[in-house]
Amino acid sequence: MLDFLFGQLVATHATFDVVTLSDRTTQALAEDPWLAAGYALLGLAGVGGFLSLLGMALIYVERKVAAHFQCRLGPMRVGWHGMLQSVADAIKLLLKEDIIPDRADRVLFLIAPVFSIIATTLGLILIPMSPSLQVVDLNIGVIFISAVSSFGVLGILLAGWSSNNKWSLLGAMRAGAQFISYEISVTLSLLVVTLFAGSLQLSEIVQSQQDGWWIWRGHIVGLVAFFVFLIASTAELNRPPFDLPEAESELTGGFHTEYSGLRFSFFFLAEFINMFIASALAATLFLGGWMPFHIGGLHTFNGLMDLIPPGLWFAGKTTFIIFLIMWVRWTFPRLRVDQLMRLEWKFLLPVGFINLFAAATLVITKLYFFPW
Amino acid sequence: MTDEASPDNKQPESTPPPAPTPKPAPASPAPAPQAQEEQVEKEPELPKLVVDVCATIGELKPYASESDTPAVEVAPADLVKSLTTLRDNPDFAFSMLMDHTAIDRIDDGQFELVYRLYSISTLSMLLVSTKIPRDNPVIPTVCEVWDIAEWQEREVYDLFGVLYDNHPDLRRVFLEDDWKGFPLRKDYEDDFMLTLDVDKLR
Amino acid sequence: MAVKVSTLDERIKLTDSADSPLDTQEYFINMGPQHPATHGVLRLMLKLDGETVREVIPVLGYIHRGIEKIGEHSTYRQFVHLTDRCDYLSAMMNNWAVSLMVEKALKVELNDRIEYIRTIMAELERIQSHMLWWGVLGMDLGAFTPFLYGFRDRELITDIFEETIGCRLTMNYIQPGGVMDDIHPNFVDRVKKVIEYAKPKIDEYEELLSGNVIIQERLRNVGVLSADKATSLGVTGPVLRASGVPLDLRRVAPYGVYDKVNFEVAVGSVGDCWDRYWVRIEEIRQSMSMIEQLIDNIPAGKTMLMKPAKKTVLPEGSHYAQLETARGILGIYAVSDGVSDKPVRIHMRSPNYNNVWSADEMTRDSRIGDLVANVSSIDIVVPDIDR
Amino acid sequence: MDITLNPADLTHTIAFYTLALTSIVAALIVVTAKRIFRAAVALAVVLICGAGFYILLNYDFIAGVQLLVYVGGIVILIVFAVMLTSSLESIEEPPSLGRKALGLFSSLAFLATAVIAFSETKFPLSSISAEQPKDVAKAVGRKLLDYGAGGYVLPFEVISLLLLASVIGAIVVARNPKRKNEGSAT
Repeated sequence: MLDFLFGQLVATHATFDVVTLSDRTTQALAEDPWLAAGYALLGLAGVGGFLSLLGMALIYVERKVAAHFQCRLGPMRVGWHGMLQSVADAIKLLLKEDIIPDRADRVLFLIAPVFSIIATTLGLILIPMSPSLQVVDLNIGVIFISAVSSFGVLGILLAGWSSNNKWSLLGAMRAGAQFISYEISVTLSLLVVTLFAGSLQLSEIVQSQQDGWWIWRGHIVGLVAFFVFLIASTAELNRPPFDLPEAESELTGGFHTEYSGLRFSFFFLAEFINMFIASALAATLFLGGWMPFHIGGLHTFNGLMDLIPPGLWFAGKTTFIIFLIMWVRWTFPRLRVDQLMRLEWKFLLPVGFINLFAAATLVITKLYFFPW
Repeated sequence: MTDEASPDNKQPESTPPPAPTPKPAPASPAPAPQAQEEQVEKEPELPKLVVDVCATIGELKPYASESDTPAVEVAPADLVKSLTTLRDNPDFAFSMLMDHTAIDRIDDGQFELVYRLYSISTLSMLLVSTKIPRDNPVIPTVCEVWDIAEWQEREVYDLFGVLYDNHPDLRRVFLEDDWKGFPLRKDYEDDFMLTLDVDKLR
Repeated sequence: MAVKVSTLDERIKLTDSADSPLDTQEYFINMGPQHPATHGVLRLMLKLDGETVREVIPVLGYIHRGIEKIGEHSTYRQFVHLTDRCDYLSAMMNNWAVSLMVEKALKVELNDRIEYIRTIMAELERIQSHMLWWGVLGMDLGAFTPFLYGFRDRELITDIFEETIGCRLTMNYIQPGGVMDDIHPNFVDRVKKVIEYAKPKIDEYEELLSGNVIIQERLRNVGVLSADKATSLGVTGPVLRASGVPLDLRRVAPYGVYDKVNFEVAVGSVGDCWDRYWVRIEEIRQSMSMIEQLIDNIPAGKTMLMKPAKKTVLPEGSHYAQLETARGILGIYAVSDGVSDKPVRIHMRSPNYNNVWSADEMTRDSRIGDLVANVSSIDIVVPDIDR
Repeated sequence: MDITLNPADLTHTIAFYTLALTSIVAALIVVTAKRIFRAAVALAVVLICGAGFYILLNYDFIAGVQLLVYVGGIVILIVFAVMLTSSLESIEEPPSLGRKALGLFSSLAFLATAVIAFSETKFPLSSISAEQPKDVAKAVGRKLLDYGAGGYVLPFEVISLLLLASVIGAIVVARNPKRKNEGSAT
């Protein structure tokens, strides 16, 4: 933990020693298989615990943010300012009766939430939260994240189909169409950063921003890519104003209409962790991840910025984007289903392609905001 | 922003607020010019609208019973024709069917069907009444004349059992499809009904 | 006889294939009776082709209580209480309609104090009803925040009602011959304070929803109801006025003291959801200005002119009175035999029953999302539909 | 104990057999499942296991692409098509005897071919490459855009044409006037 917070202080900002948990496992593997198993278990337990804690924290934050947008207090009873409300809710969900509709496809109905939660977990392990806190650092991180996020939608499709309920099916169809459409825009804006950084590895993308975050080193292109990514990933998260798959005033809950108890909480948890992943990814790709605020060449200034631990940088940026997404949710109404498709295919997609082209030009001409 | 009735509005405004103008009918349901309405209330002679309507359309007769709205009667066979004329004739222009309902005149063995027409251009209201036998309650539908008639007639069918000829979708609207009987008939009885007669107890 | 009585099962027969350029099939889906978008226990059968709504079939009666039948067995004063339970958001206006009918039949002349109080109460109620509608519209379109804003401001008005009347929702305050009780001494001050507070809140409402691009997209040119169609469909109230027909009984057939106040009738032009939205927002403003004109000038006088214990027998014949509630024209039609203190037949021409059928006309060949917007913009209160 | 087990080899072996077993079971479900939707889900599992094999061989990039294209794209499209064409209750009819015989024959033929091919081929013994091929992505990209010898730009373009053709085909199949037999919409 100390390493996580102050590792940055020891290192100069040019040389970051990235040692991930999986690297440690590999090293340990050569020495002692039991140690390796220990590391692997540690990683699993850490991710599992982090997953549920993060989910509960995000749910609490969401409720508080919503409450304050709506001039009310939100949960106040359980614990100080309702801090333990999520725990109480989790216990309630665990104890609730798990209902399976009589005419549902039992097998698929039962495994659908598992698909969702696995996709989420796989996405989470790739996020570099600080130089020393990243479970796995794949060299194809960006591709891998967009690949596993498709498991999540497979879970939603399964849930909607196996519930044997027309509302659920409608919700699942909407989710599928929405995901496939918006995935293109997400990938296009991911490619922009990949072009800038010249790597698919998330830790290298972070390293590439030590002279300035891509959101302004890539000036217009970076900004456009950032906003396209934010809009499209909000749509992938099925959050308002793009929450059509579960639009409760239209579809009474959409794909998870028939779910209750633990299985419902899986979807719920997956949704919130996905929000974290999307925010963390946006922070990593465009706002430098754990990289402090640096301006290329100004060493004194950069040194001062390095005093703030990288974990805090990462947490701050991610929290900011999470707040943005919540802000949008509690302010905007929902789009209609054809407007949603129009937004993607007639607006975001052309913008994404043009932006990718512009990014390629930028990389060739090196017209970055900080050319030095 | 239209303000079409403002000339009417100016006149009462000029009266000083502390002295309340005596209003015999504070909300006259027939929003024809107020002076005419007061005559309707007080004098037994027929309202001008009824006279006009009866003169124009031969099938209509002045309403026999008491009514606070200008009212006419028509035979069931002439209903659709005369209502269509009332709607299309620019002098009357009854473009709205404000209400349609039935009254169970059990002593006469009849259902009285009441069509309350409203004209947006002349702001007048006309009650058209027709009577059909209780044992064979069939009447042509006026769905073609006003769209809302379809559902107002369904309500009357549901509660009174009046059958509408040529109705596109005649089915119960409040009660279930297999409900027995028609609740608003005076002789309706079912197992759940309280048959306690309060008047008798007195 | 060509009379054919059908059933719901016959009504929802399916055709083989849908009328669409793709090889698709239609299906029926049940929206309600328990559904977040139907505001109560309204059930809509939707004939869908994918996401496109081909037909909306409202199936009513889930809270049909036979109020008209009960009315035949109760006195007019008792019937007033039943009207509260119909359109509970315009409860006092419903009371007023019955009172108007009785007073007109008995030729009771009311003093100005009663008329002033009734008008102020009715307008306050109209404001709270529209505030609630505004919040619910936001929620139906997926924005949850307006719902709480609308409720927050509505509470203040119901607090005023509670102080004078003792009730917040079903008030039966307006009685034949006057009002139940005199207004509370704080009434005038509190109403002024609330109006003062709520005026900028309406601007806040507009900032939150009206200017939003998504709201504009969701409401503009959605659910268009032409003026002719609207009149033929017998819709009234804001729905009719949004279609460009300036029929407002407060203006064309003034009751209460509506002839003594200045107000404008908000009228739309296109007849889409946006016009219905705008008309209601404008009506809140107009109602506030009406209350401001009236609240300082409530004259002195008695508040009840008919002895409540006295038997009320209406003269023989049919009696009708109508007024403008928050949702449209409410008419009370009573037939008396001149002997009994109970009507032979009493009938409510309820605005919601006549308005709800326009949902089909509005929604044909648009999306499920549009249906939700349309139903919300009609502003239905289900107990008034079923009665 | 004198058995010296390379721990890296051990984990690889365990992982390999787990993956192999899972993919065999899932593949069996694909062909035997009575409900077509379950078959589609089992197919997704088979493809995921395929990605696992690539990871074992240290070809992370190929694994990612396998997940992205097959699981994220193809399986979702198949699932979509199934949702559009059949309902939950519909259960596949058992195939006729002729089809069964045909299936048996073709699978036996494939088995024979595979066995012959495996026994004829001499595989290099170093099954696990020691070094992490860092720039697989770069190499694959260059190969795909290379038009010289060993370049794949032509097949790449042909595949895109194929996809275009299938998109057009899907629209044609879905059009109203031609009510073809069910199941062709995929």
